[in-house]
Amino acid sequence: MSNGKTGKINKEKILGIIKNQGILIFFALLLFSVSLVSDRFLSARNIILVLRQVSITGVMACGITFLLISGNFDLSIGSLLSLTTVVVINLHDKIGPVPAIIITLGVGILIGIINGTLVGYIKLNSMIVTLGMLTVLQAVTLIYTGGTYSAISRPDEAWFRFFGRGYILRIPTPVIIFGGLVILFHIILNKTVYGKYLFALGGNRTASEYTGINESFITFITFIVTGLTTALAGIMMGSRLMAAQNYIGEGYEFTVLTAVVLGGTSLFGGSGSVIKTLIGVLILGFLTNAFIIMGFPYYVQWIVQWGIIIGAVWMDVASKRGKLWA
Amino acid sequence: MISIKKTKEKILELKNITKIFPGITAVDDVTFEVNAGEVHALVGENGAGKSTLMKVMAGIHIPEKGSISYKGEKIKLKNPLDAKKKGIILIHQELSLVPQMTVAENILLGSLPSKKGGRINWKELHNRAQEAIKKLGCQFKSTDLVEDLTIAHQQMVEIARAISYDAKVVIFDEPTASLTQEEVEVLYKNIELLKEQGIGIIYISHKLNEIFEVSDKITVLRDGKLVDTLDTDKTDEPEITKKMIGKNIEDFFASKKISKYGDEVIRVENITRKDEFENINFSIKEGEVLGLYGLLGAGRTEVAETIFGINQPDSGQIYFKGHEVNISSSKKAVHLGIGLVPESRKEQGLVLGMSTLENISLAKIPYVHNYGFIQNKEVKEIFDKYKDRLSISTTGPNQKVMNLSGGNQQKIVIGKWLCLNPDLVILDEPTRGIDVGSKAEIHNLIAELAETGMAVLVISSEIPEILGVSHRIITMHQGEQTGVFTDEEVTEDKLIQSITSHAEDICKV
Amino acid sequence: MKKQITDFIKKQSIWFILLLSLIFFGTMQANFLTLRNFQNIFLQISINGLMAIGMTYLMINGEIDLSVGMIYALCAAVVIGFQPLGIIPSVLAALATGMVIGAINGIFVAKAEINSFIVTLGAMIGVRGLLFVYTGERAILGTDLRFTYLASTRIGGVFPLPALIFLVFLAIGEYFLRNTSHGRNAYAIGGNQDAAEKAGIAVKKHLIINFVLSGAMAATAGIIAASRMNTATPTLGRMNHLWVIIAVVLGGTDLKGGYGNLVRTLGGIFVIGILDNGLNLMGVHTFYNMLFMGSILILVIFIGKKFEPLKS
Amino acid sequence: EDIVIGMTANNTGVDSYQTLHDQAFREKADEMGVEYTILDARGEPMRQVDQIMDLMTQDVDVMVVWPVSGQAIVPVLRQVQQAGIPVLIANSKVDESGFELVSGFAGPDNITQGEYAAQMMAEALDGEGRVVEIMGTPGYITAEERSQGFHDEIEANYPGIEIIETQPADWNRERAQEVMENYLTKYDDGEIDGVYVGDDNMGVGAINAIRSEGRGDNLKMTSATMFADGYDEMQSGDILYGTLYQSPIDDANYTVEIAVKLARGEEVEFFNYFETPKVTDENIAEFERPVW
Ligand SMILES: Nc1ncnc2c1ncn2[C@@H]1O[C@H](COP(=O)(O)OP(=O)(O)OP(=O)(O)O)[C@@H](O)[C@H]1O
Ligand SMILES: Nc1ncnc2c1ncn2[C@@H]1O[C@H](COP(=O)(O)OP(=O)(O)OP(=O)(O)O)[C@@H](O)[C@H]1O
Ligand SMILES: [Mg+2]
Ligand SMILES: [Mg+2]
Repeated sequence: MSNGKTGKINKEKILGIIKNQGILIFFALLLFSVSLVSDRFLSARNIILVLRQVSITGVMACGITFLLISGNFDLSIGSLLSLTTVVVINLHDKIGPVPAIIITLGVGILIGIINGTLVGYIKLNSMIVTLGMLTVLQAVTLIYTGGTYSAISRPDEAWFRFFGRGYILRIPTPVIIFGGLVILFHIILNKTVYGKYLFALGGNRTASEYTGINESFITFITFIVTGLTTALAGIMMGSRLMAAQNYIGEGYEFTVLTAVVLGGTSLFGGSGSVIKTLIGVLILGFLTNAFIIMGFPYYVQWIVQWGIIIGAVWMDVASKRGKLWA
Repeated sequence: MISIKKTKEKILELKNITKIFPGITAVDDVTFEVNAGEVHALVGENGAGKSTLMKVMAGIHIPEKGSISYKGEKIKLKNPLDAKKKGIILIHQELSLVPQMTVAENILLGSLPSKKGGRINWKELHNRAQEAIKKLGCQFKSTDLVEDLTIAHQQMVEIARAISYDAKVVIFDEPTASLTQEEVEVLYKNIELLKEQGIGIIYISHKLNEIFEVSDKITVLRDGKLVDTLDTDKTDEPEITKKMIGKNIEDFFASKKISKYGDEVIRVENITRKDEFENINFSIKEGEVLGLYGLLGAGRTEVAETIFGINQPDSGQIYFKGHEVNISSSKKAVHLGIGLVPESRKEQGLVLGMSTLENISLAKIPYVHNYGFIQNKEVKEIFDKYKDRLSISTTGPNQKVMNLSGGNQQKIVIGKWLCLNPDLVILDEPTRGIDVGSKAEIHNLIAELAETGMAVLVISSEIPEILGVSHRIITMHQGEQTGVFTDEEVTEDKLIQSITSHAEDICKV
Repeated sequence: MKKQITDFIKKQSIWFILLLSLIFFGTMQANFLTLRNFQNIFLQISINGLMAIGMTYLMINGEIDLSVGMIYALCAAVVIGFQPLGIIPSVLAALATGMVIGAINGIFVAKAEINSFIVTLGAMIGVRGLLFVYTGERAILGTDLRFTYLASTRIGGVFPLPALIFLVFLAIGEYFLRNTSHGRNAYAIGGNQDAAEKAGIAVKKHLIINFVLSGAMAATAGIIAASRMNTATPTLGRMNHLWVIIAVVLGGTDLKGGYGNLVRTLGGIFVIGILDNGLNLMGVHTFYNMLFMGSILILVIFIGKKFEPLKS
Repeated sequence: EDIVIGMTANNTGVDSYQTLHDQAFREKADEMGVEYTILDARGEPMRQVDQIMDLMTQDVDVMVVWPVSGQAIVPVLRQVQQAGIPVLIANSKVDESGFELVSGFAGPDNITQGEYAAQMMAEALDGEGRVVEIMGTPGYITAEERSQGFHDEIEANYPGIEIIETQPADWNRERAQEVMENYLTKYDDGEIDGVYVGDDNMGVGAINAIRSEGRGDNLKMTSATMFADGYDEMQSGDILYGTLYQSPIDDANYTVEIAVKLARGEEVEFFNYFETPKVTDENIAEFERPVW
């Protein structure tokens, strides 16, 4: 093989990588530039810290990745996070941790069933249904607690703290849960029939139906998956705080969506990846962390975050398109 | 009033045009011209670059190389508006209408007449639209919503758009793909009308008989390159075909073999869906090809979709392999052993963003999984097998289907069902928009399927096709079954009569 | 015929709901059907209503603007902050602010072809940052009391001026939608962007204009809010985008684009305004109030779906 | 004759304090035999303005407003005044320009609370040290005042103490925990000495972070309002040096009493602060564990 030829192949390969991994490069640049400013930034301790901080968002993002790939949408996850956190904390002392966890997961499934029925079977627009659910679930949470705080009475003795504060082999449990979920979801998405169906559904709903895929059922199931991951996040949140505020999840829907979309999952379905979602989640996490380390006022963070969201997505679409402007 | 120009003035000339897409040179150094009052046909296999060349002409694509001259003067077309201003109108392969808007607004889309102060001049809008509609002899009104029109009528709207505009060149990109014979006649008349007005016309079609009927000149493209430009009356179908695909082609319909029929696979009795079709009866045996012929809108697709479980019949029974079945979903149909190659490849048949392998195996994977996990090895074997069997030309299992030519896309859809080895395959317009070569292959395939003992239902609006592939033909008209013909007794005339005896014209001229 | 009836019901369902709520609150609450209360309602709906005008245009285009609430808040701050320069200059500054942010949104949506959900989600966060930078995290009090007349003036002593501004803008907006190329092109772009482009409509320019319009409407809403409060507060506008979207959707505008009009958006705005006002008058506990509003939204689209004409 | 109180609250349900305030308000009003319409502005200033107008339509006898923004309600209060309805401002103050429009204020003094927290911080650190701050939702008057009181007091009286960082955590325990974690990463042991939090709820989040980093030995915290978790924390640990006892029930009872007086046309003081005493290890035994 001549040198010239390998050179060319390499160049093409590199271009191809840049095209598909725009977001990864963006992430690397971010890490690099902040690490120039602060040597603490890339310390093992800080990395573990950020990983732990993002794990709740990350767990939710896994479910939302599935949902977005299948061409649906969920704005109610923030409220559901509030509800499940409140439920698990509230029930912990009353009926014990295990039943509390089971019921909490049950709540996640139930809300998934409701959303899934409305969107999958009754075919209502998922954005509007879940916009309605956002308000409804927040109201349910408030009605359930009467608007007061819930807390676990002896936080230091409860083993329940394990999910949010514990360690496995010196790695925080939430990080393990999040990591495990990323691997699990990545495998499901890429190796199973269900995963393939998600792509098919998001790619072309009609064609999926004409292929004998039970479109309603897959949508239904996927909302349940989202409900479950959100409930799991609620359990982690409860365990991390050992207490619950009624509005604890407020705004999470947008954080999660931002992360998933930063990772390059299409808002219209048909494409996406759990690994890239992981990167999107990490970008947001490291960004917040970097801001505080660099001592920016919080509102400057918001302005920069604006730039980052647009910049990252722009980089992604522009690299696919081959030019900056369409 | 209309001066018929005898000396043909050159309106538009494309010189040495090259258009490159990432990874493919879609048009390669092509020179092409259009003369006033002349129909210039453009032919070539799927993916030969016909549409791309036309999009260059209409200002949608900007060529990498080459020049365009308009009435002898070099011009640059930077966007569709530039081309429109020059009177170059492209009627797309895929209809480009806004379904929610009225016929009039669609006709004058992008240049709605307005009074001073920006207010739309509705009167003028409707007058101009109505005038165009009237010229075409269509029955719909300028105030109708496009979404309420049939496909044929929608296409008329596109033609009306070209007429209403001061067109100099009108490009028809596969205008007849979803038109019936009669509508095609109407179209021809309209083309004649345009010709008389001294408009230059470019006509793209895969149906060579049409090409020979309407065109004055034929240009053949292959793999983006110009093969030849010939005068229509100095050539014939075999020659053009040969130039298109680079080799001789046997008569496509010769492959029909009467095989031995086996047991009955499906029998439908009096199935009815309100407002769609009524009392449909037929049965198909193993090894038999049943043709279903009718006009667009006859309800054939609805019958097919009902058998496939997309919709449920209001009344009537379906027996599958001797048992009465209730096919409540497409999933159930697939379980029973029914496959449907739908009429709209892109919307209903394929997930365009997915790879060839993924598309071909999409229906199969629920049958070969291992605890939900896809068996990659088996799937790859399936892919290889059907790629060979259907001679699908693709760069590999990972190629996105959106990058395949229409014929190969259609084969992927067929392959999706074949790998399930179904008892009944329904093909709805299996060769729509597909070039002659691929068409012949698909016809051969249909015969092969029957030979292996499958029952096949073919829906087609093309008489030669339906005659060529079917062992038996039933006809439908406005939701009613109007005839059953065996292979021996059927003739073209009988078919036409059966579907037109009570048909009113769609668009009278 | 049946299709026409169901079509009619679906298209006009918002008015039935409006009527129902009027009857309900009218019988439940003595103070509901009073002139005073309707003055309140008209005043209250005008802010979300103005934003809904821009949002309707964008949703007809098939786009969305999540940043309206924050643009509204920032413009309210700007109009107060610039008050020392005089009322007219401050109003112009606020309008300019809204239009510039709208233009930024529009440019990224139209020219960079980034999905509007993401572009305006980013703006929603970023503009909030600008708001905090501008206000220095504190509320700024207006100095010129004349500015409050804008909101407190009643035309003919009866009709609140902000509501009049809203209704006039709505009427103009509807007129444009129905009768100008720009308006008709909005439907064309939302219905089939590809076709619109091929027909030579300047889609990019059109989209940018509508985002600017949305920004300008949000700015107008902000000016009115500022006039009602005579204050720039950094906590303004956090939920408005959701209510505006809900109102527009209730009015039957399709999120996918191509359908909708401002008259029905007015219906949606009224329903939201009347429910909120009625529930307030009844003193319904805030938790149940939220539950009610969320359920109504789901119920209404459920009913809309039920009456959806069958696909031909 | 029947008295009707119209109330528009700041954001019921967002924390236990506000919720209990709401409950206590209703109970007290029931107990005193007066009627009430209680609305909730959910933290939106414009919504509160609307609600004040709705309450005017109801012809209530007295209006109680817990301002979302002390400035934004001033113009509408002018209308209320013209309508002749007395207004009592509850819990957070109205802007000074609105003083002439209202009949009084009842509630805690958030600025003083910030000052108290500063004084306790100075005690805890012996007047010497670097302090980081975690505040409530920015833009809200309570958060702003508690922060402002703290800053002013430190600047005026404790030159040895330096406030090096301020970040908001929106009254949210999870966010407070995150912010604290990031502070701890940024500043090594010994680089910060004190943490000031807007309330105990955020404080407990921050303490979670401090504990899990094992940095409890060299950090002292003061807070501006006590919650149940803070009470437990103060008894069991020694990071939380001092907080303030502020009872929503006292707050609400007091407010209702004054509102009823106003409705009856009785004279009331303009400022009706109720006490929010300092709580430290030394005097915690004197207080009951809060139910909020
Ligand atoms: N926008 C595009 N981007 C990339 N490749 C394209 C694009 N448009 C067309 N192509 C490719 O260019 C080639 C020519 O396509 P074109 O649509 O012109 O073929 P055609 O002759 O019209 O075929 P058909 O008969 O199927 O319509 C094909 O290989 C096609 O995949
Ligand atoms: N893709 C489409 N979009 C809109 N209308 C359609 C479409 N396909 C068919 N129609 C219209 O729907 C009605 C029923 O058509 P149907 O599909 O049953 O006809 P068909 O006999 O199957 O014709 P064909 O298969 O040739 O399209 C007709 O009025 C037809 O014009
Ligand atoms: Mg083509
Ligand atoms: Mg059909």
